[in-house]
Amino acid sequence: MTKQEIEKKVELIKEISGCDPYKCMKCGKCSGSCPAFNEMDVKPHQFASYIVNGDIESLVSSKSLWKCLTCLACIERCPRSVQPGKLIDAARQLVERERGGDYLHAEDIPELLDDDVPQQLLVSAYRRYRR
Amino acid sequence: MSMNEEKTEFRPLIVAFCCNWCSYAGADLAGSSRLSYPADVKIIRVPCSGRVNPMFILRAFERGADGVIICGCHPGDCHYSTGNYYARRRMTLLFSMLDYMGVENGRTRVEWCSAAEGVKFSNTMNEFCEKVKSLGKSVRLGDIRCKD
Amino acid sequence: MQGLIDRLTALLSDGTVARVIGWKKGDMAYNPEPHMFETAESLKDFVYDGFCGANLSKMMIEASKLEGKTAVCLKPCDTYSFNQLIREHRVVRENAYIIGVGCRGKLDIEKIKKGNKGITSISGTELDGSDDIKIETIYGDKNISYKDALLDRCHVCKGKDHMIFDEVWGESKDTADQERFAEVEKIEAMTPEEKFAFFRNELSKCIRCNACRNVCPACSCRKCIFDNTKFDAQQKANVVSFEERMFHIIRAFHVAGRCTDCGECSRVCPEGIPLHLFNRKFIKDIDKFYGEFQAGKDPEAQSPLTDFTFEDIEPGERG
Amino acid sequence: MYKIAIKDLNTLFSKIAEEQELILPIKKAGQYNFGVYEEGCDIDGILTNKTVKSGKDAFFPQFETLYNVRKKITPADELENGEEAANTKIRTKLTIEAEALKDKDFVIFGMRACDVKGVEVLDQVFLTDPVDNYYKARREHGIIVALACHEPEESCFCTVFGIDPADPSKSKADVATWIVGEELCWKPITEKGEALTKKIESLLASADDSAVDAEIANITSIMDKLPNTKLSLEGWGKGKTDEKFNSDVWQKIYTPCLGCGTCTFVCPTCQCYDIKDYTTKDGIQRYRCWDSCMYSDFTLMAGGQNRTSQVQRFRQRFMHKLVYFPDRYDMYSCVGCGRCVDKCPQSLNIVKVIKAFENEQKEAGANV
Amino acid sequence: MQRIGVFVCHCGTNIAATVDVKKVVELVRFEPGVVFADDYMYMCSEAGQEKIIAAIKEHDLTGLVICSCSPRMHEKTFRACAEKAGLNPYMVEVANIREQCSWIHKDREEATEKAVILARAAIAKVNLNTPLQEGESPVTKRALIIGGGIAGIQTALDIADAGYEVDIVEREPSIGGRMSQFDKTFPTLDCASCILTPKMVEVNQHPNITLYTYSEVEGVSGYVGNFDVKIRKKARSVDMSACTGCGECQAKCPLGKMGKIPSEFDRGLRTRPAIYMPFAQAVPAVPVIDRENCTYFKTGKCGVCAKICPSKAVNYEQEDEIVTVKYGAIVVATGFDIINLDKFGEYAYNESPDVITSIELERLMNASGPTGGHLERMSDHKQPKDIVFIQCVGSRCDDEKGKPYCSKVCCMYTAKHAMLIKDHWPDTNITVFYIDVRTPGKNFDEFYRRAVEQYHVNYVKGQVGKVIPQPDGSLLVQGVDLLDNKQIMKKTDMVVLAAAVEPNKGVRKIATMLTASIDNNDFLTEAHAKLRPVESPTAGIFLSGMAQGPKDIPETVSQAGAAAVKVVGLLAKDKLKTNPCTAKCDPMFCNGCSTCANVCPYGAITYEDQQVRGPGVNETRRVAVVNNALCQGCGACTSACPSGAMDLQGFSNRQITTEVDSICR
Repeated sequence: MTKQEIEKKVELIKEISGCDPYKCMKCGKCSGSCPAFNEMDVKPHQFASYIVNGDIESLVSSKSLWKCLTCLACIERCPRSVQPGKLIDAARQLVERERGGDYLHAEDIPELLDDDVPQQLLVSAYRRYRR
Repeated sequence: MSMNEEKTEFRPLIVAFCCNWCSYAGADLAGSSRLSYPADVKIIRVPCSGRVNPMFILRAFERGADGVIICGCHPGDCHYSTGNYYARRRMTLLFSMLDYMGVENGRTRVEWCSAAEGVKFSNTMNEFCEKVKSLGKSVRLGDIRCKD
Repeated sequence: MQGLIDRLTALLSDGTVARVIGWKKGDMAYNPEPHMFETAESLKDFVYDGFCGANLSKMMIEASKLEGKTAVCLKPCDTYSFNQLIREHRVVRENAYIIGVGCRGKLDIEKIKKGNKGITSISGTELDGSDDIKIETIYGDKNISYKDALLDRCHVCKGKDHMIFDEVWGESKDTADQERFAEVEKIEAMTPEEKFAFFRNELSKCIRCNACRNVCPACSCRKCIFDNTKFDAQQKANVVSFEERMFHIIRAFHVAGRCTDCGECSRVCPEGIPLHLFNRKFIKDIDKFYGEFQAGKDPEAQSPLTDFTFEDIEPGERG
Repeated sequence: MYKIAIKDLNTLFSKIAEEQELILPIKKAGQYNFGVYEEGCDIDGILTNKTVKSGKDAFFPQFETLYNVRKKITPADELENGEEAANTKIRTKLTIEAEALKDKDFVIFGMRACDVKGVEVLDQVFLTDPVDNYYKARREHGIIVALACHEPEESCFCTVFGIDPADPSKSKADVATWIVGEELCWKPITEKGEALTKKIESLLASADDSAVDAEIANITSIMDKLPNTKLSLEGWGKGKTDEKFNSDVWQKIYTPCLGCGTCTFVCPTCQCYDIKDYTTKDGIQRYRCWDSCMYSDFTLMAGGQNRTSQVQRFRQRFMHKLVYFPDRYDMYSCVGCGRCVDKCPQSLNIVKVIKAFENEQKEAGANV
Repeated sequence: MQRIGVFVCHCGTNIAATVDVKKVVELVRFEPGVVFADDYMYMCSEAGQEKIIAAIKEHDLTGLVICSCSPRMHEKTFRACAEKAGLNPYMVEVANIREQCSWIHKDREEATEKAVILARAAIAKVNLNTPLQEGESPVTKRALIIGGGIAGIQTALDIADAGYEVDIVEREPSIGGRMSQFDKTFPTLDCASCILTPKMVEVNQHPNITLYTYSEVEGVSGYVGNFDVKIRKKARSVDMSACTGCGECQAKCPLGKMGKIPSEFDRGLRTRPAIYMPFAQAVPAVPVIDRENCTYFKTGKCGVCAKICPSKAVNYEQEDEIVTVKYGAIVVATGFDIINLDKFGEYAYNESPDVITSIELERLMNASGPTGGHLERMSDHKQPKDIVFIQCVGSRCDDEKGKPYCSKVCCMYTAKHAMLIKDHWPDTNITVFYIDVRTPGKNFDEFYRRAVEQYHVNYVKGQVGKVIPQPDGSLLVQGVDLLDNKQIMKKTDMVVLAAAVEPNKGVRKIATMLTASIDNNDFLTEAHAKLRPVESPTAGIFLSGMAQGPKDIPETVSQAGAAAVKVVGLLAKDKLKTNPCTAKCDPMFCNGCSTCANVCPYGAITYEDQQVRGPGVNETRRVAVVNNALCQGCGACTSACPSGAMDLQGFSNRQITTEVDSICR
């Protein structure tokens, strides 16, 4: 990715999430709260740094992207309003948008129902991407 | 236009209101550091940017000024704690109104400049002069009676 | 209307109020005048119809100084002005008995007169009147819709609720059907040259009669700065280019954050200058820069120009 | 009597404007006001609509410079001895440059009979001793082309003052005109009028004097139907000072008055002015501008006089028009143009004042 | 008309090199009002000043314009010079033709032209100058300290020792404040009581100090040097002069045994009777009756305390008393509290009694505390074997739950707590979850390192996300170790929360009464963050302790001393000179609309009904009045005033417009 592309993506993530990753003070309360912590390769407290450093590629290709349960614990508890849950969700949307019109269809869902994918993700994703 | 420029270079008339505690001192520092800026800038000392009544600014334009700049302490550093905050709101609204009436944006400016920022003061004045110069003589707010 | 007159008569008779500020029947179909009624008997001339556009709140400044309470008829939008006057300690709340009179929008006689010369009578303008008003002139009769003859300000009505009142008489209607800031936005979108030409064209008509200032409830200064010989701003001349602009900018600035957008300035201008465009620009800017603010909604609220936050935008970053 | 097609008026105007300044009603930002004719100015509807201000500015402008004062300093090298160099008194001289008087003819088109009568009122003030030179010069050079009122409005009441809006040739105008169908009839009255007519003769066709009879009759009948033309002036005029001045009616009716100058500035006869100084770039400009007796600082003196309350100011204006002026010049200084009736922000006006006194009298009579 | 003398300085070649001084003299000579113009090599020199004085006398000058260096440099000099010659010092204006002209312009013609313009502006201004007199106001030689914590105590002692009378107003029944609740202090581990109690006693016995405990400030009027303060002395129900402090009443109060009234001093960790002293060493050692809870006051029955009091000091009839006292200066030392933790549900503070705040821990470790200094869990009174400390609870938090600032003291007291616990019970396992450890203070980092190196306290870089009370009575702590990048699930016996500090709730009311400004977090604002850190922008109001911002005890004590010196400096004056360049209201034009008062940073504008007489006016109405002692001359009111009634002396509307006019000529 060129520098401009990265910048554009960073801006997009900020815009979608409404969060400012620069506000992160690396306290770790998000990771301390995260029920999916052990499943993740990139940990919640690292999301902000990945975005600040422009390493969007690693973030979107990480396992964490799909491991986040969207349980909102980190969003609720983050003392700096960085809210990693929103950041990672924004990154997910970024990926979804890049796939073009290839959104989730209701009929595809049964196929996706395996044990690895948390149900909450499916429900929330379905709600969001169907339209 | 280009022919006129060759004959006599246009010299704008610029009135600067500087607060006594920060910007006026900043201007003094620019002076003692020999940082030059055009002589077109004439400074009026006021105790605080909050003292600048919008009428002074309009008066300057009425009397033939081509640009008006207000300098005060940085927000948070006002000698009187809050004067520049009020000034900031007043000037934002006033300048917006002048813009709305078709007076070029570049003729008005507010700059926060501390007593230590001689360089900034001089740079600001140079920039502002250039800008006003590029806009030419102010014809939209002057009073006909003040024309030479 | 008779109900209102009866109520006012009762208030005067039982001593609740010593006088009534309302409108007195005019000598033509459309020119009632603001009036102070002192006796129950004089109320026979009281009128309240579509032409009672005048904002009576300012008359309470003088009435506040009089002995006893004064009943004052205020339309919903006038109550904003009254609140603002309370905030500025210009009226005494306790000395006023506010009758919140209903309003379905007020009429612009200039609009009606356009193409209707020699008017002898106009009917159907009462609060409970019809959707059409009937105009009789010596040159012929005509019906026009009430809505089409509304004052411009009524198209951006602030709402049908009275902000302050002791009792309400009659029903009000929110007549807003236009964007409040549409006109301002139209000008904002112009080039500097067009803006300048627009205002120059309008303001060059100004005759410096001061009607806009003298009618304005926010211009309640005992002595205006433009009449103040000590300030060097005193000028009576409507002279050339600058003068009238200085006057109007400063006037708008002095009422910024206090102007309730009652529209009286534009209504009274003999030259039909849309003076509200200045005030509304300030209101729009204040809303945009410092959060929505409606002067006169809450008499306790701090005016945006006597307030600040640390994060206010910089004058150069207005966007 | 001449005539010209109304559609050709623009040609007429530019022809007149070729040789002299032409002032006429112009439509600008939705309003009709007298202004200087320029190619392309909007003259749509100017024949039938009342202007906001009267044409009085043409002779007595709202703002005019009287003279300029400048300071001259003798350069040091022109001095005879060095000692004088520091003496500011010796080296400073004040010069006064009076503003030039009007010295070119101009035409004012479209005044109505009431407006012309207004000029007559001004003449009383400015042309009697002491004569106002600035006014006199304008008056001498101005050529008034008056227009009969095609569509009088309900606020009109000029007939009350003996003015005939149907026939401007009875007024002090130089040329009288009428709208007759699609044509404008043109009748020079004075020598000045004849001279002007001569200059534009090529554009005019001749017409019979009787061409305007129908128009005159029509206007007269309309005037008859208008509500305010029945107004009675009984009780006003010469010698009524004490009676009217001390009446308590003023107190009853003045309250809505805002003290603005609208009535004054739209009035064809108000002639009060203020003289002020303005510091210009290199001197002082003395100018005069209209003033209004409704203003709180009108003729304000250091001690707080003259009139300290709005009721006094309000009384002054109407007393002046209806009592003091007749006392002094034997004519009312109201011409019934109705502009104040149209424009007062509070719907207060001279007609209401006259009616209020009439009612008072009736009630007093009933009580006796 | 003024008679103005213009003096143009060469400043050696500083000015004369680029500005044609002679030409300036020649050109300004003809300005209106100028009767004399001259130049000199060094105007500020002795000889230059002599020249000015001579000219004033010879030409009978009424105003001076000095064209020289910046007025910030020599305005005072020339004003003094004018005064020497009998001219009012405020009739002098300086045109800055050095810093703002000769030094920045190279072209001689250009610089000369500008110098003339600047001189003209100054001349035009002097034409409108009026003689101004410095005002004087007397000083009441008595200070008021609001708050009787360590900050207030220290300030009071320092002022009293300097020989001035001081009153302390304390809301609680005893002075001592937060510090009296503490066990030990960092980094020296002194016993807090041992160093505080003597000071409390000293205050009580000091001849210059009067204590108003169980009292509150009700209202403040006046201005610097002359405050009138209304103090409400709440009814104690015990006669202060009769009570011997024997404590009988406390012991016999039936409510004491019922254990229903939580002790405020012990943060609810134990209970107290209805008649009580907050703690044993209370000063004054006189109990109060808590009328809300007292059976006698609720039902009219009981009266035990009155019956058993050996000195008959209990008086149920006592009423609140309001006294008004005059002061010259006021110090705000209202201290702090910790934030409410209701919004931090994840830490289970409200769910488990074993999750406690640090102040509660202080009480638990204090020998005079509820457990006699024995650390135990409040649930089962067992000694905890494993303790988790969580830092930054509500501090550095940018949402509405907490506070955006660092509370500053937590890192140090947590290290202190950890070490004290380890000292007493070395086998206790201690984990501290931190974001950053901040130790900028003398011996601070050494102190913290000792906790790690000597006591092996386990510091974990990371935060706790959740504390889950377990059925077995233990607490499950879910946190993260950021350095290991591992999530931690840990069972512990006790969790201690380092809750953020915040200004005492009452400060907002007090600041309003004093017109002292407070910031977004309710901390009092200082007059200048760097140069006037212990003064409020409102003259005569001083700041001490946590009320101004988070700080530890040594800092508080040094600020207290600094505030005391400022107060003493003020009280040492018999009269205060007031700046004559103050705002002035012309009642003829004033509407009484309050706009000016709304923008005045000093509360210098009040309103009163005045009789206004003038041409055609004679009425009584509300107009603005400027208090010259408070007004600092910023002029904010003058630009806010719509009618132009408010004007600033020395920088009046006309003076500034005339400067504008002459510059634009």
